[in-house]
Amino acid sequence: MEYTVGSIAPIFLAPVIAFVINAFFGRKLPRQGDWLATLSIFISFIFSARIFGDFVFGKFATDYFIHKTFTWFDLSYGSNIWKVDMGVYIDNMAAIMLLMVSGVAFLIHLFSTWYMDHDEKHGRFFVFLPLFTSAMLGLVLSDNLFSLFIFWEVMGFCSYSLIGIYNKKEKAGDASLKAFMTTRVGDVFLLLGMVAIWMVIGSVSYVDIYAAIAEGKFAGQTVIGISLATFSGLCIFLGGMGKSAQFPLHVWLPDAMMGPTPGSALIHAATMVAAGVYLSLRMYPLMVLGDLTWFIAVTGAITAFIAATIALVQTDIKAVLAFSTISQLGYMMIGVGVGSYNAAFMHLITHAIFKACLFLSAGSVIHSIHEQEMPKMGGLRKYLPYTHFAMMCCTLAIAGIPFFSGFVSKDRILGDALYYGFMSGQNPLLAIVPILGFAGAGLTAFYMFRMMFLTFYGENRMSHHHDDHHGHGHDDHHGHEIHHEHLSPRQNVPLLILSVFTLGFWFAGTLTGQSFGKVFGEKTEWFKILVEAPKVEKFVNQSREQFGTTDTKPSVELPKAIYEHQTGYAGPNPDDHKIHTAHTIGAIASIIIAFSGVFLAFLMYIKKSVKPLADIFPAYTETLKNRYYFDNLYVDVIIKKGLLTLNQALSRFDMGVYDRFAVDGWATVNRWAFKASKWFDNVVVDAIGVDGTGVAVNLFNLVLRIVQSGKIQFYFVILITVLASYIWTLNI
Amino acid sequence: MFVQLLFLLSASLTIGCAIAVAVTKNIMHSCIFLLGSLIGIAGLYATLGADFVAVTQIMVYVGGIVILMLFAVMLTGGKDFVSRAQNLLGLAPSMGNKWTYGVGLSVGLVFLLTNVKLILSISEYFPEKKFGNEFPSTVTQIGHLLVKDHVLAFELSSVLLLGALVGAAIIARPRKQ
Amino acid sequence: MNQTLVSYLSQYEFFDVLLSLFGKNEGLLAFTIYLVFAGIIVGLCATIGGLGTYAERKISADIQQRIGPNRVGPYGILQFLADGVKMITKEDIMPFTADKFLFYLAPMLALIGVFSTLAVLPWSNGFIMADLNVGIFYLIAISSLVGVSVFLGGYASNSKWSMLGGLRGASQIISYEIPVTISILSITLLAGGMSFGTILGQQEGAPVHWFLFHNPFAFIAFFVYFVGALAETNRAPFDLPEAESELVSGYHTEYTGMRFGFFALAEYIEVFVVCGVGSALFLGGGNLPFSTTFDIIPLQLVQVVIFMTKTLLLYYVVIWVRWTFPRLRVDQLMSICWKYLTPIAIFNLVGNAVWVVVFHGKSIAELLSGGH
Amino acid sequence: MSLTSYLLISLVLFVIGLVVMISRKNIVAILLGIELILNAAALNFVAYSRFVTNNLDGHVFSLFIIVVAAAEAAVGLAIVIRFFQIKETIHIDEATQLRN
Repeated sequence: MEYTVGSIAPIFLAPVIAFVINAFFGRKLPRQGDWLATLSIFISFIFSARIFGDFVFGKFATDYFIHKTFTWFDLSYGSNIWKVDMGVYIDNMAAIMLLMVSGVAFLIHLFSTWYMDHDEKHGRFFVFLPLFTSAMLGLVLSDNLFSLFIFWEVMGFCSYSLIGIYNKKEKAGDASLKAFMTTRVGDVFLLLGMVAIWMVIGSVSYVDIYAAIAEGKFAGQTVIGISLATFSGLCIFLGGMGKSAQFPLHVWLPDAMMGPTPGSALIHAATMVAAGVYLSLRMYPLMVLGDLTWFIAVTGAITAFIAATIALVQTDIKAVLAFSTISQLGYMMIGVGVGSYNAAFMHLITHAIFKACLFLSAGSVIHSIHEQEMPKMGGLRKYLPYTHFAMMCCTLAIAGIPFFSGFVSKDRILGDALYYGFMSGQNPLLAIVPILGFAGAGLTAFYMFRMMFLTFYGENRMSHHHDDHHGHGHDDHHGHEIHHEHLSPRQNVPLLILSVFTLGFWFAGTLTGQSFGKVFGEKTEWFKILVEAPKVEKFVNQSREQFGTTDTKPSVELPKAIYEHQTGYAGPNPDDHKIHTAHTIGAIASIIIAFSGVFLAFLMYIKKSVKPLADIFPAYTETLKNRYYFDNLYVDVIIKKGLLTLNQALSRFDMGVYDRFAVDGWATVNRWAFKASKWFDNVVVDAIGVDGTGVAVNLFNLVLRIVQSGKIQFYFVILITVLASYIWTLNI
Repeated sequence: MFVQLLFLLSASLTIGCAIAVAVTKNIMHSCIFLLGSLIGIAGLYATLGADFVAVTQIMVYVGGIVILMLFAVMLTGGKDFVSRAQNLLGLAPSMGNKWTYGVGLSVGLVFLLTNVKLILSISEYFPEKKFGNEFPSTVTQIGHLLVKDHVLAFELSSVLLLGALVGAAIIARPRKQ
Repeated sequence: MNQTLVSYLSQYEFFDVLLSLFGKNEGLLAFTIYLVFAGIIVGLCATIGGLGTYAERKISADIQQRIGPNRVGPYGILQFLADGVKMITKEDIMPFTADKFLFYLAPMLALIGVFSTLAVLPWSNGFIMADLNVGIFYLIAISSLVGVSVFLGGYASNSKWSMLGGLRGASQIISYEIPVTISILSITLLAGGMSFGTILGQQEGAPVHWFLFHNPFAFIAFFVYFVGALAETNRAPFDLPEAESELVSGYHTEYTGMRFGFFALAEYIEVFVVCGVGSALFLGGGNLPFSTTFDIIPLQLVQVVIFMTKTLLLYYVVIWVRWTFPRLRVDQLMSICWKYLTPIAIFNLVGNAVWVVVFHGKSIAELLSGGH
Repeated sequence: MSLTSYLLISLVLFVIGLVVMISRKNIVAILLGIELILNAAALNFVAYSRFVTNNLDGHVFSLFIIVVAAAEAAVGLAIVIRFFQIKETIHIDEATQLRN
């Protein structure tokens, strides 16, 4: 195809250029350069849309991919290959991801120009936002783990900067450090996994890893007693866990809301957390080879459930959304774990869109009333109609109400999980995965609607409260200051655009996630057709294409992947019937669970006929409010008890053993040595050596004083005389 | 014929002015005689077909070094600047006296004799060959040699010149006491 | 290889006639030809130098709305002859404490330095005494004798005004040699040679082929050259060494009679030479504005006329500048040289080098016409 | 007009330079002597290049000698001027600061 550097590079480079310009000249630009950042993301969006259009609308077949490399540096010597290639790898998944990231990021930028207006950190915010986006786009474009890791770390840095952007607030600084440090735990493991892979196959390119898996290069290799595939897969998944805030490394994500809300939207929706899931999907063949899928599924299930329970009692609107993000990421991991590759990726996309919309809506609410505690809101429906509409669409989507995107994707994951847990003949203990998944789905519907009801329905509680514990300190601007919301291209049009895409049929073509209720033809099921787990066999003996060369692969239709409508799995499956049953049960169950969750929320917060949770389970609520004491666990137990004790033990060892025996003993030895050397110095060196030399020099001095007269011309004479005598005596 | 004439003129100019440099008591005049001697050497270069070297000689010495010398003489005109005695062996504090001239001449004579011997023996090792009279266009060839064979020396000399420039400026700049 | 006047003339038939006249003695003939032409050129230049003083007076009078010399000859044109006679007949005074040797030597050196440059001045394609390989380089080198002569003149007079003028003059001349030389070096770079034959050969034909219009850097180089040359010849507004109002007359305060005349003559001829070099390097010299396939003596004379026209136009500009701009201060003079002209000249040199590499030495006109 | 004649000229020049260097007590005069010696050496190079090797390496060498002489003169004269600022004389035998 006609893809050259010029048509791919701007996706990544345009935001980078915007970052550089804003970083150095941002203050001199009008509006501190926010328009530049937004424009750059729009350029990325245009180029991404072109690639997306080519990949989706029939130009390429399902298993088509673009892979172009260039040598970054080459330290090979002799037969030792030590060379790092960088490159671009775009397949269907990356094409969809690019469009999602750039589109969502563009809308977030657009919204931010309104949200951050007149903020003191306006300029700085628009320095890091495009860098963040470019790092994510680069991560999606990269063809190997090495460059992925680079962008991964750039994103870590950007999230650190964005979370701690209000650097005058101590909590913001703490939260940014926490996010940075927690994700660093995962990053160390990711690096370890990369090194393990490099050791075996000498490359970290996706294509090489797939080919190595297909050729069986991993077989029989072990690292510290564990099979290499398991080790490297586990390490890489741990990296993904850190970035995607999986249990138990989820503690940073709720605190990440200390930053401005659009920044949170970018972190929670499109970029940072998606990277972990994206990495897990990319390395899916390795996970399968390493037999890690059950671990991933269980991790995801625990995360999904625990985060959902915590979200039940949060009162901060952004905290609810943060925990819902963790919970939804758990669902994605379940999808990866139970082999529902397509659905997991679909959930990544749908979640990115509705979660971005939710966060932006929350930002709109917070910015309008300068308040983010839900008990002090209520009845905002009248003031913020557009925000309400957008947020309602997204809530319906995340709660899993039919016809909305969340239902489409989550239901497919849950259906596959049901099959995985009960019917596929796995370890019966793995039934915990669908159980926790369904429970979490119900809780999701409940807490999301709780949030909606507390925020937008009921009476306006703002003027009754004079609680000044919240952070913004705008107590004197209460309800009467809220202006009715108007349709504005920067405030709510982004929300409305995003809410359009919360409808399910954009992604599935059917109204439900499964094959029931088809409304459009097979063409609209593009997502299911295009995305599939990488088939490692096709990567064997792939030739590399140098960057800058035009595409040599034929653009004719390659044979399409077999898509079986009933299962969602590629390829024929002997358990079709069971899977079909599981999906039917799953769909019905999730609909019932979702509606009952919504109904319960309605009873509790609108009708008030059921007492709130805190009255029913006071102790448990306290636990939930403290987020299962995870933060306390990390700080009090691991750091204070564990690390401090270790430190004290080490210091005792240092003082007692090293100091007493080694240092003091060495001093005694030195004292003796000093006495010996003093005698030697006085007698031998000083008397004989130094004084003797002096006497000898004095003797020579008598001669040299005559020669070394300090008169240059005398030296000339000597020089010439000696030269002449040489010539005479050597007789040349 | 021209070349012989030029050789004779240049050689006599060179040697004559050099002797004048040695015997003149006035340092200013010495500088001017040095100028004459250097121009004579440029003429000798011209007789050897080295037109570029000859012109460079004039350029550097006449346009640069001799004027620099004259400036230095002007700037260092202290109490013993002008010699009062103009005859060779008279009293001249800084320009040498009969003792120094005696030593200098004797050493010079020794060296002269030594080198005459040397030249005689060298001419056996390097017998004079008969070549064409002129190099065609030395400018182009010297340019090629400078950037090909002798490029390292060329670059080093540029560094040397820069260092000398900066060093001279720093050494000679007026300082507050 | 070096082309000389003799080797040029030897292609004509009358050369053989002359040769037989001299009894087949080529050396003698060549010597005679050189002698004759040297006499012609020196006489011509002396006349030009003399006329220069007249022109200067007339033009300055014009600028200052006076009449100027108008008594001797028609329009006072013979004024310079009268001045010359006056100078020769004046008493030759030497200060008692002057350094006699250097006092005599200085005007001679000035004249030697200036007249030596005439050997390579290209009056036309053929009428050039010796088209040396190192032509322009030789011209720069030998004209630096003038700096020495100014210095010596100042020193030898044993007068404070002369001394200051000499010091100023010498430092000014060696300072301004740098931008001038670098500007000329850029043209050498474009022409690919130092001989005037090479440089003029590249500028044949229409004025768009002049090096002035070769590229923007060469265009700037011309002005750097011209300003630097003004300073090098101690012309206003750079006439610090002989500033009448402060130093009486600078380094030639103590000179009278013909010795003063030598200095004045040297200065005027040097201005002429500098203008000639400017016209040869940048303005195409004596090249006809069209290309010819044949070469005859009258055509050479036409070339001489063209060359003289260009040179005298520049000469006029020099005089014009003198009577238009006020004199600079000493520190301004040095800062103009070292802080402005030299960096600009170096920038031009680099720019020219880059131009030669990038466009393979083609001029703008060649690039526009897409060709060769 | 042979190699020997050039060598003799350069030898005489060298010896005169030597005499100047030894007999003069003025530092500038000594520098004059050094210039003469350097020129004698450069002349030798060009003469050998003309009469023995017939290539232009000798020319290049003498060019480098001229360059080095220029640098030497600049630095040397700067030192002389500095010396004069300190000692108020340029008598060579006054340069005795290192002797004590």
